[in-house]
Amino acid sequence: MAVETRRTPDVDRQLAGLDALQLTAGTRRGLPARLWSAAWPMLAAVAIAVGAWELVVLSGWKEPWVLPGPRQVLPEFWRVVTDGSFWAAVGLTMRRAAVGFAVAIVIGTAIGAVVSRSKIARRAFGSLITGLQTMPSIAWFPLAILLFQLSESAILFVVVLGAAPSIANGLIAGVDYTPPILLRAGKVMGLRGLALYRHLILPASLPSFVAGLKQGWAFAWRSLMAGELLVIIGDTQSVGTLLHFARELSDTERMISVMIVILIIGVLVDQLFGLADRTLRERWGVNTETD
Amino acid sequence: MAVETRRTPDVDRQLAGLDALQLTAGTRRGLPARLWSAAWPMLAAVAIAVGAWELVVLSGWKEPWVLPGPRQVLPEFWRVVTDGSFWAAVGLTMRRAAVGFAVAIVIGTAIGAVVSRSKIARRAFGSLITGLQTMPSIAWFPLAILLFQLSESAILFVVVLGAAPSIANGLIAGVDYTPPILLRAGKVMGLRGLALYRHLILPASLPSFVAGLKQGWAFAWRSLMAGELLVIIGDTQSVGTLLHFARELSDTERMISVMIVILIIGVLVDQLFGLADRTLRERWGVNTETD
Amino acid sequence: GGDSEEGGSGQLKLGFFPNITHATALVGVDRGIFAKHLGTAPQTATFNAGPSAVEALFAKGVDATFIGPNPAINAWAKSKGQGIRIISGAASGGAALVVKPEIKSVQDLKGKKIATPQLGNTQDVAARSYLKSQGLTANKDGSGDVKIVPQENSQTIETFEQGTIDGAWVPEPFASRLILEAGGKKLVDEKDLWPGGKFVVTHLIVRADFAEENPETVRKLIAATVEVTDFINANPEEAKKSVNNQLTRLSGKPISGEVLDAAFQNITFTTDPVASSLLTGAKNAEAVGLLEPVDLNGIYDLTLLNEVLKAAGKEQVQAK
Amino acid sequence: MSAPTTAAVRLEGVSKAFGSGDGALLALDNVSLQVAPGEFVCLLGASGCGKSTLLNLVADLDKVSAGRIDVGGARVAVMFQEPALFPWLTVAGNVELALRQRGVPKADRRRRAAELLDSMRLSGFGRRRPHQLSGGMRQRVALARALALTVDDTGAGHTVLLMDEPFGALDAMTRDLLHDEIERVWRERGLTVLFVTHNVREAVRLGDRVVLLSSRPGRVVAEFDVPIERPRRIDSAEVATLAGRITDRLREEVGRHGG
Amino acid sequence: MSAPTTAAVRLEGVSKAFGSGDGALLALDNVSLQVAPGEFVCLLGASGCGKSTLLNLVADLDKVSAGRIDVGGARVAVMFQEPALFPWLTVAGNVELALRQRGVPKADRRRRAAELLDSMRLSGFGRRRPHQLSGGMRQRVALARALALTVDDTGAGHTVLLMDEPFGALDAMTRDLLHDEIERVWRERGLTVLFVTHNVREAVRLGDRVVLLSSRPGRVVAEFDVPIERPRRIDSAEVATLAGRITDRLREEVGRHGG
Ligand SMILES: Nc1ncnc2c1ncn2[C@@H]1O[C@H](COP(=O)(O)OP(=O)(O)OP(=O)(O)O)[C@@H](O)[C@H]1O
Ligand SMILES: Nc1ncnc2c1ncn2[C@@H]1O[C@H](COP(=O)(O)OP(=O)(O)OP(=O)(O)O)[C@@H](O)[C@H]1O
Ligand SMILES: [Mg+2]
Ligand SMILES: [Mg+2]
Repeated sequence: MAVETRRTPDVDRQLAGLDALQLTAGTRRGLPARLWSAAWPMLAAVAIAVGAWELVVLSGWKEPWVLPGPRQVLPEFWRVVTDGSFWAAVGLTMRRAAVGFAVAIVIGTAIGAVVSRSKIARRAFGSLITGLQTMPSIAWFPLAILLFQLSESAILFVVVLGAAPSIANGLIAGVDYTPPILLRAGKVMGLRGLALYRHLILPASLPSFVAGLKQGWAFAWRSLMAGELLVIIGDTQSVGTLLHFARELSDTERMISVMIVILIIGVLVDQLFGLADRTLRERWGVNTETD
Repeated sequence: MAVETRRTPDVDRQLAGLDALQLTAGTRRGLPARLWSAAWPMLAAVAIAVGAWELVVLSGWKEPWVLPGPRQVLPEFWRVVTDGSFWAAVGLTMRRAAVGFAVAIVIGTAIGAVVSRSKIARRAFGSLITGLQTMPSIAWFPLAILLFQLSESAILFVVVLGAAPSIANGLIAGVDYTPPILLRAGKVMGLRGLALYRHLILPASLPSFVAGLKQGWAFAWRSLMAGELLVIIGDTQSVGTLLHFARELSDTERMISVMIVILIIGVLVDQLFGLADRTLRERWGVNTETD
Repeated sequence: GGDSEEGGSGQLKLGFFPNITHATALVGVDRGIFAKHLGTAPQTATFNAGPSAVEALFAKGVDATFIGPNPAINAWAKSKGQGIRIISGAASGGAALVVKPEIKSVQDLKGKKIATPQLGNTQDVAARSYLKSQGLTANKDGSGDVKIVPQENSQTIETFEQGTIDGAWVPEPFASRLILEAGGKKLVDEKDLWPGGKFVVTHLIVRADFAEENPETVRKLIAATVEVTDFINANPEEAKKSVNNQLTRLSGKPISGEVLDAAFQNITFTTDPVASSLLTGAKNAEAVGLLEPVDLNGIYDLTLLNEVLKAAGKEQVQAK
Repeated sequence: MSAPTTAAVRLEGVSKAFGSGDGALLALDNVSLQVAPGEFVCLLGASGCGKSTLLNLVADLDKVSAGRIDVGGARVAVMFQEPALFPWLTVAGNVELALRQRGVPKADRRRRAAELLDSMRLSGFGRRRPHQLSGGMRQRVALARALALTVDDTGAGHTVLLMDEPFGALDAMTRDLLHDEIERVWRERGLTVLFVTHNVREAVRLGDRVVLLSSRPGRVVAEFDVPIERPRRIDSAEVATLAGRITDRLREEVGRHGG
Repeated sequence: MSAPTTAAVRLEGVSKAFGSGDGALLALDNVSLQVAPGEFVCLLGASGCGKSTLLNLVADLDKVSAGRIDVGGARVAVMFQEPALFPWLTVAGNVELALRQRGVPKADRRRRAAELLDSMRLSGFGRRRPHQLSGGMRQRVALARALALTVDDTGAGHTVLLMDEPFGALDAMTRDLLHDEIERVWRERGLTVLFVTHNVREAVRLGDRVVLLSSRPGRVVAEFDVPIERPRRIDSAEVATLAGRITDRLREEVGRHGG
């Protein structure tokens, strides 16, 4: 009888053609159309923001050197981004951010894994993680210099200390909210130790872990902006120093330009996280029903 | 027959007495015992950390004025915390943090609510939220001064800009991962608009929201440490200025003392969040089975 | 890493700030004068604030650094006189009280707000003692006839432009920038308050143990500093070019010629550390309660400098 | 009035496909069905034939791929296949929220929720949380909540009640009692009911009509009127006979697709 | 060998209480039960009487409040009342993970998972995700996973299979087929099975013995040996007769507690 049961569901296959028919009014549209529908609200938001800004400036509320308008800033922005040395600065900062973030992921995940699964470790270190997170970067500077002198490692150190706690916290929250029935299923399957992590706890915590990564990235980036001022090795420029010097020189146009670049990088990175997030939700069948 | 059905389960009541018997070896221990079992791992961790630190200092790796040991720092710590003006500083900072955080909760929740439920708003602003989060506080200083001059509001502004994105992101993540079956149940019940938020979306997102609050607190606090340098009125001290000046004066003992205070405040606040979190998990029946 | 001792015999690690008051370092690096004297170009590190420089010095990340008077005093006090030595001067003068044009006299400052770089730093102390000498109170807690708000110099430019503050007692180039960019007016030049118009704004410090172990390197460094100082004073235009050169490489943008000219006008580049101004300043600060009493005896070690100056047939300097 | 115009629920040529391309799956194919106001219709069909999908479409929780669905403005109360209780509310809280949504004044809610839970044989469990209940108890809470949604104190109109295997996790005794309860509520409130079950006897016990769906894709393959007079008993001979006929037909249907 | 020493599962005076103080609830009260190796025992009882609790205790997922449980080192495979599938894995992935845990080499897993899914009438669904399945299909995947956990390629020892209402969401036809499949696996692998169901006929169809639990708190109130020879048919007269007897006893039990 068990053999008999194997015949049925091939009918589905034959239906594929039928489905295609049914789906003429389907969900897939061309790539350009989809890109456009993803982009226009953001473009509209940008346009509105720039418009409002220009209006404020036109109203004469502040002198133009105090609050420059888009018409002053955008040309400067253009000058900034068409400058090769600027891209070298962005490249250096991105490299530092990527390395620091990668190290933070490794360390944060390891700490989160240990703390989340052991009651004693959690009591010992759990709250310290948030405690460390609230510590401003400047508090770490002396230690960073002490440990690593004036090297890239000092900057890295500050970045890692900024980002790792978020990542650990994200993992811990994910572990804490793993549905107990899945943990039971895992236990029954004999999942233990590393396999338990690999096959159950990490995937179950992924949504919260991704959220933690996102926050960790923000922390990493902010710590980096401060850390890049710690020491300038040689005469390299970085986004942090560009921002700092723009402010030092009261060069508001330039400062806003750098801020725009930071914002754009942040948005792009968020899109990456968003992609990971959507893929997850798609796979798990957790699709929000937004209009 | 429906009437008949109403008789049964009173038996349970009678069982309460029996249960009490069954539970002699129960889970409740005295408060001191529970406090102790919560506290000793942390105390042990602190003791180990201090011991390791003292060992490094004793090894003579660095001169004592470069890396002071616990025997130098702890007396200074004691001097610092027994100083009345220090508590005034902590009080001022905590007040700023509390007000800023409260405002950030309101704004972050509002933004999160709007962005999470509207596809267009999400496309327009979703990624901007993370983008803003990566913006270092220093980038906001000129704007803060422009809008609020040298007032407490300027500090508040920086704090809110630091914390609100995390809170919004936490809510958005929570909404995104609300089980669709609950959303369907809500729709069937006719939950709409504000009621939908109050009765379904907010409670369903609470775990992620609390995680967002925790991150937001860390951002708020860090932004505050930087922002407190924005407006220094005479010699009113705050934790931010204490930390800054301790570093300016190369007063490492004092700096470490302030760091310890920051850490303790962070740990205490985390305990509050932890409490909220545990209550939630208890209620939802999501209890991790840590050993 | 404790192997930085190697650097003593090999490459010197030198710190400085990307700042006009550090023109000696900027010009020396730009024109290769340090390299010429030391044999190899020094390994340079650029700091944005005194504390990082001191931390780096203590951590043996740099051997010597140009720095302002306050961080030097702090480093000296914290290491109980064992950490550092001041071995040469670099710049003097160049701080002023700049106010809104409508303020005509010191008495007009009553009820106004003026900024200083930092509670208890040289300019802050100078401002308070000056106001006191003019019969105006300016209390530590921000109250009094004149309200003093300590804030970062770049922020001072912002707040002055916006009219949130009415004046500022700041060093160069901020004093000149307040005048040239924000329409301020110089009310008091700090020069006028000091004997001979000289007061230290930048000097050169070295780690004490480094100096002991590498006297020859330190001597060469001092010799280079003397040469740079001479060069700046002899060829101010070329020096300015060098300064802007270096600043551009670090900050991505040159400083405006106007500001550079004005700042150069107000700063005197000299290897004389003007020890008396440091000691008087510290006493003043102690008097206003902004500095804990500290014994500065021995902070200067000018023997090498004086040897170099003597060899060059120049006037020697005092450590008092 | 002719039947077509008075149908409380009308499906016309409804198809539903999930996904697209290679992985597409046609769950419902050209289903037409009419349920008269106040009628109790039971849906039968093999596992995975599209019964839940059909209910979701009627409840407007999913969009049809083709065809039309009309419930004529009636309110729809649904009991899902899973309990779908709100974990942050107590058992009573879950029911009270449903009552609130149906305009029951706050003062009455507690009492009426307790009544509903009593009728589900859950008295004394009102203050517990869903995760503290057994599977069958959770299902009964979900049923209580669905019944709360059929309350209509404002007299706003007709209610269609959709139930997806409401008694799947219950023992026979409890189920029999709840059959009576459901029947009572249906009568008293004049509900239109669409009821999914795997238990053919249950379908005959409750329904005015039994509708048979074929396996993937779901199509209506047979309808049976249930002429047995109420009150019916699930272990009566009449129910057994009709259930036997329907089972044979069902077996034939499943067999055709390769059982 | 005397029965007490050879029991594959032995419960001695097991009690289980949830919570404490006022809200405490005694779910099981002094339950003693022995299951011989290779025996197929069915558990019957009203909704909420503690059946799932009992299985959880045997599977060592909960701690007893009093008494002792001994499975003598046997491996325990469990099918929960809810599917409890891993949403991040495909259907086949869920089954393959179980096979992996039982030491099936990577090369074989795919094939054997496909076989298991075939036997559950789920061929063609291996690459879908759990959320794309119907309720009954999910239950069958959970069953396939539980059966995968009974695989013992290393010959490591005896396996106890616990199943909590595995066929609750299935239509009669599918269920009948799966009865045969379960019986086959049980025989081939010499499993010891503890099987919870609400369907008395199902219990008689499958079990060597049927154990009746009383309602809150659960106590063993009756045991019935099933002397009917295998292969059995669920619609045979013998099954119906015994099921009738058990149902009467059950009704009596539920009635006593105020049905
Ligand atoms: N979200 C979905 N995505 C893809 N396929 C789906 C989805 N929901 C249901 N299906 C498919 O549609 C078919 C019908 O599913 P449905 O849940 O309606 O079955 P059902 O009749 O309720 O079965 P059961 O009695 O097992 O609950 C199934 O083959 C299922 O795989
Ligand atoms: N985690 C828990 N906390 C508190 N009470 C619980 C918990 N789990 C189960 N119970 C209670 O224990 C009793 C037995 O539950 P159990 O799930 O074992 O019932 P069951 O026999 O499996 O019922 P069903 O047939 O409905 O699945 C119920 O009254 C339930 O409320
Ligand atoms: Mg279904
Ligand atoms: Mg159960």
